[in-house]
Amino acid sequence: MAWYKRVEIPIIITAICALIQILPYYFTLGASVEDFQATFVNWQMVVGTGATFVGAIAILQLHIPRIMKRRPQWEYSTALVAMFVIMLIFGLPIRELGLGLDNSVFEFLYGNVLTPLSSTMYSIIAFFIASAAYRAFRARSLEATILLVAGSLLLLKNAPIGTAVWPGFGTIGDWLFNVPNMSTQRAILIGGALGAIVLGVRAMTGYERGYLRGGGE
Amino acid sequence: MSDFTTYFGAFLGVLFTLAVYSFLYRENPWSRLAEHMFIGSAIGYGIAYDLDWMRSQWEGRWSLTSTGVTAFAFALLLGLLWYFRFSRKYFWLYRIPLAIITGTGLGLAFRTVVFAQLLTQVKATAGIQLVGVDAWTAFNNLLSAVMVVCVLLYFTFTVRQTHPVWKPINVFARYTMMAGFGAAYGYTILTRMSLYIGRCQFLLGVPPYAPENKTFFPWIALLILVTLIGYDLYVKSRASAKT
Amino acid sequence: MLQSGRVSGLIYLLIVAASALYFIKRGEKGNIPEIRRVSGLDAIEEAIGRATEMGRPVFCSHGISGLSDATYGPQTIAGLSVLNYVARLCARYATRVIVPVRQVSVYPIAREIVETAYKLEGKPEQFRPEDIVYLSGFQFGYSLGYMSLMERERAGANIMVGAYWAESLQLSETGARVGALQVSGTANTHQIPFFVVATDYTLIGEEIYAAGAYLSKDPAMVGSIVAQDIGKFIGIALIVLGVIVGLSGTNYIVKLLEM
Amino acid sequence: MVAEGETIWDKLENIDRRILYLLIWIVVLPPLISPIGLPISISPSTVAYYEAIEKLPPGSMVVVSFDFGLSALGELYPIAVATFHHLFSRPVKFAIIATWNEGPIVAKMIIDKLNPEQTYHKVYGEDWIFLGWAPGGEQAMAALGRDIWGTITKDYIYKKPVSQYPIMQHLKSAKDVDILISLETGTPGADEWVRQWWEPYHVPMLVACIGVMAPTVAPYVQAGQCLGLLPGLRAGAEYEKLLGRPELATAAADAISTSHILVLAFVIIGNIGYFAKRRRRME
Repeated sequence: MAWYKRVEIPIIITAICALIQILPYYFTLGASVEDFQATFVNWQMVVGTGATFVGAIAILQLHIPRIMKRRPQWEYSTALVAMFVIMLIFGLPIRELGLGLDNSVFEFLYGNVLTPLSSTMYSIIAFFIASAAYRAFRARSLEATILLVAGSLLLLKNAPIGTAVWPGFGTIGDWLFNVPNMSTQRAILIGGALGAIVLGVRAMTGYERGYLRGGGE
Repeated sequence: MSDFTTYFGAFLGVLFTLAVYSFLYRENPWSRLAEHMFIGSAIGYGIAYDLDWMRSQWEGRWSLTSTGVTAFAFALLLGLLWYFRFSRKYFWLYRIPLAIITGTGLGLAFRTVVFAQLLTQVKATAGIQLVGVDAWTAFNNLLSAVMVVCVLLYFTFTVRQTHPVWKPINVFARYTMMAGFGAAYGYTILTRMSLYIGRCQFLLGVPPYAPENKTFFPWIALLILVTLIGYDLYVKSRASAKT
Repeated sequence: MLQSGRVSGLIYLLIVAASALYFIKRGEKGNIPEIRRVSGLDAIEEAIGRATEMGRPVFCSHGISGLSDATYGPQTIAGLSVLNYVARLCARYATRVIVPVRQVSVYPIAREIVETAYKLEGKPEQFRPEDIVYLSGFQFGYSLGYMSLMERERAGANIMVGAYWAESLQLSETGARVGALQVSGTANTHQIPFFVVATDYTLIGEEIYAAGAYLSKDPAMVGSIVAQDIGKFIGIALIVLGVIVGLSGTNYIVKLLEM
Repeated sequence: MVAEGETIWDKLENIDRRILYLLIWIVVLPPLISPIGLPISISPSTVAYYEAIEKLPPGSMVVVSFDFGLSALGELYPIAVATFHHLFSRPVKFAIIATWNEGPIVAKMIIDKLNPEQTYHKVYGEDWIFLGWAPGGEQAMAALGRDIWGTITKDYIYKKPVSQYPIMQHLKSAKDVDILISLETGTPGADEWVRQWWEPYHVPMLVACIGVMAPTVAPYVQAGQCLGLLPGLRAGAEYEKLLGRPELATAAADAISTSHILVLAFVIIGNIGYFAKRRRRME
């Protein structure tokens, strides 16, 4: 394999970029280094934003052939592509032509199509949770029972009717939140921080290549 | 805004909200249409925002100095390398911008995570007040320190836990976590119900949502229900015609 | 030279980083440190055993995330290590294993894992490629497909280890309804409660990484677990010392950490 | 499913899911149409959040970050409206930013609704400014912490260079910020702010989040990194009550009650069915 294709090169770049951020944080290296570090963060945001069409291309690769070959459900794909193109064109940042984020068509579409769709899409889980509460939330062991009881007490804390009937639900709920929950989350946070440190070390030394995987040769 | 756009907007909003909910009856053409419209508009929206930010970066920062122009051009060039992701032959080029982004992200998280999420947390537990506070507070402080330590011990994997002292520690840790996860459970239900309630407020036109929504709600609900049941009958009749 | 107030953090960081590198290097030389077998693995074995007795297939999934994300990628990798273990056991007992997949990028890996497992058990002819099922890239499309598959095939066991979101509930609800013995595991904290109450055994948070490392014996994975343990023990020691010293009124440990 | 010997317990365990779904509609819609108005008690964490804003000295600089998208509108919109009402009624200055690209939509909805020029006599560019969105999540937070002018070069509303606005003369980096308010649903959110603003600059935080995230913020509150936490819609209703301005969250309060009681009932009925069957099987 040609040297420039080797996976070591991106690993070295990863390590250098990481060190640019890490070293000035621990050592006083002077204002010019800190300025460079800050500018670098901004600069790489431009590099990152360059990827803006990647997601769109991946989706279009799936849907355009579906429309061209009239495969099942091609009608829906047409709606998807049409919506995408309209949104994109009216949202292009060319204010000289009246386009952009404050264009009225763009505003109308995000206000009346994207907003209701996006906020409804995730609210549907309320139904799944309720039906699972009925069908699957069983006190099948002592541990599950503790969880269910604690969870039910929290439900009564969060429901105004619970605290209106007995203010104690509020106190118990706060205790559960501030003592067992806080302790559990803190231990998980500490574990997560250690995990992040070790992952960082692995990536900088090339032991972690998961993020570079996929496709290609 | 003219009357027409207000009405048409309300109509679309209610239609798409109910189209998503029709999934609860079963997967159907309405919900499929809603899903596709969502994806299409979300991607278009995201790109528009990215490009807008790029333009203002260029105008407000990089175009002002000659070094800036070079740096920006170089960043754009690197940004183009992302698209080699779709090439089998030049795939390796895509790893360069990826490495820059990942490296910077890792570095930024790495430098502070040890303080924000490790030392500050250890410090807050190690520095609990046991003297000079009332008995209940002192008890809770001590209890939470014990809980943190036990849960941390539970998540260690290199010590062979043969000594009998491990058993109560692990049991206590698991019970602590279950009580703690009870909070997570309760709050998750709160969120899911809140999101749904928010949509109902939208459908009912509770201010500040458009009052027109309320007018459309029953009619569109009826329309979707009728078409769903109609579609079901149609599918059934076609299936029976085949056999 | 050193920024003030950041010395203690740097020392902590260096200890953890150095021990990670040391144990990974040591592992590469074949000296893999020993880690504890988490009890969830026994539950997996039991679930497969029961499915075999009942003559029903085993479902095994690895979450809905890909491999590259910093926080979810490792969960998928842990899930794939578990899949490897499950596939070996299923091949040994001649039980069907069905793997629902959501990510195109993970599909070939999952397939290769199962195929290799059958080969290693000396039964390559029993491998059924059609049982590694790519369902849908969309979250709910995936869970819908998974649910109907479980109902149609009457799943005897359902093992889910990886990064799951809202579908965790739908899947475990359906699994419970068809009477599958379910073992779950995720590090997505907000989904753990739903797994705990709806499935029979749950691997909590970091346990999935430990299970993955235990099963794969991969030096990088095992070394990481050891280094994180060292970091935890330092934290525990500081907490215990701090609480004891704190009784005196002035807390030197806290002051030390502010250096 | 109708088999011989089917008992009431079997029936209890096998209610069709669509009936359950219908029940959810039935218990949520009526209290929204005609609220009962059950009293809402106020919890200490809500008071802490309220007090933190209430006690800001005049002229303090606040940054409000929209770390959520449209998906969380139902829970965070009422909270965000109340927070902005509170900020506009106090003699403080603030800037709006977003780390989620749908954040500006929500921010704009709120600004349009509150109409700060007319209602609160606040001048854009002097008392407050809408900076808009920066890409890259945690990277954006780090960049903003160090250099706000260079990261968001133009404001969201008039697209003019931020350096031209009077308010921005006092807001160049995180060092100028007295308090950060994060309205968040996940990643990026509180974890990342703690890493990029609290740790290097010690900017105190207030977090208003969807309920799901609340448990994960608890350690930051206890450690003093976060001064106040509004966990979800119920806390939003409490906050509205403290502000004396009942709005969407208050209107939702009764529906929260009915839906929570329904879930509780589902858990109980399901478990009754389960245990009754298990007992019969044992006999």
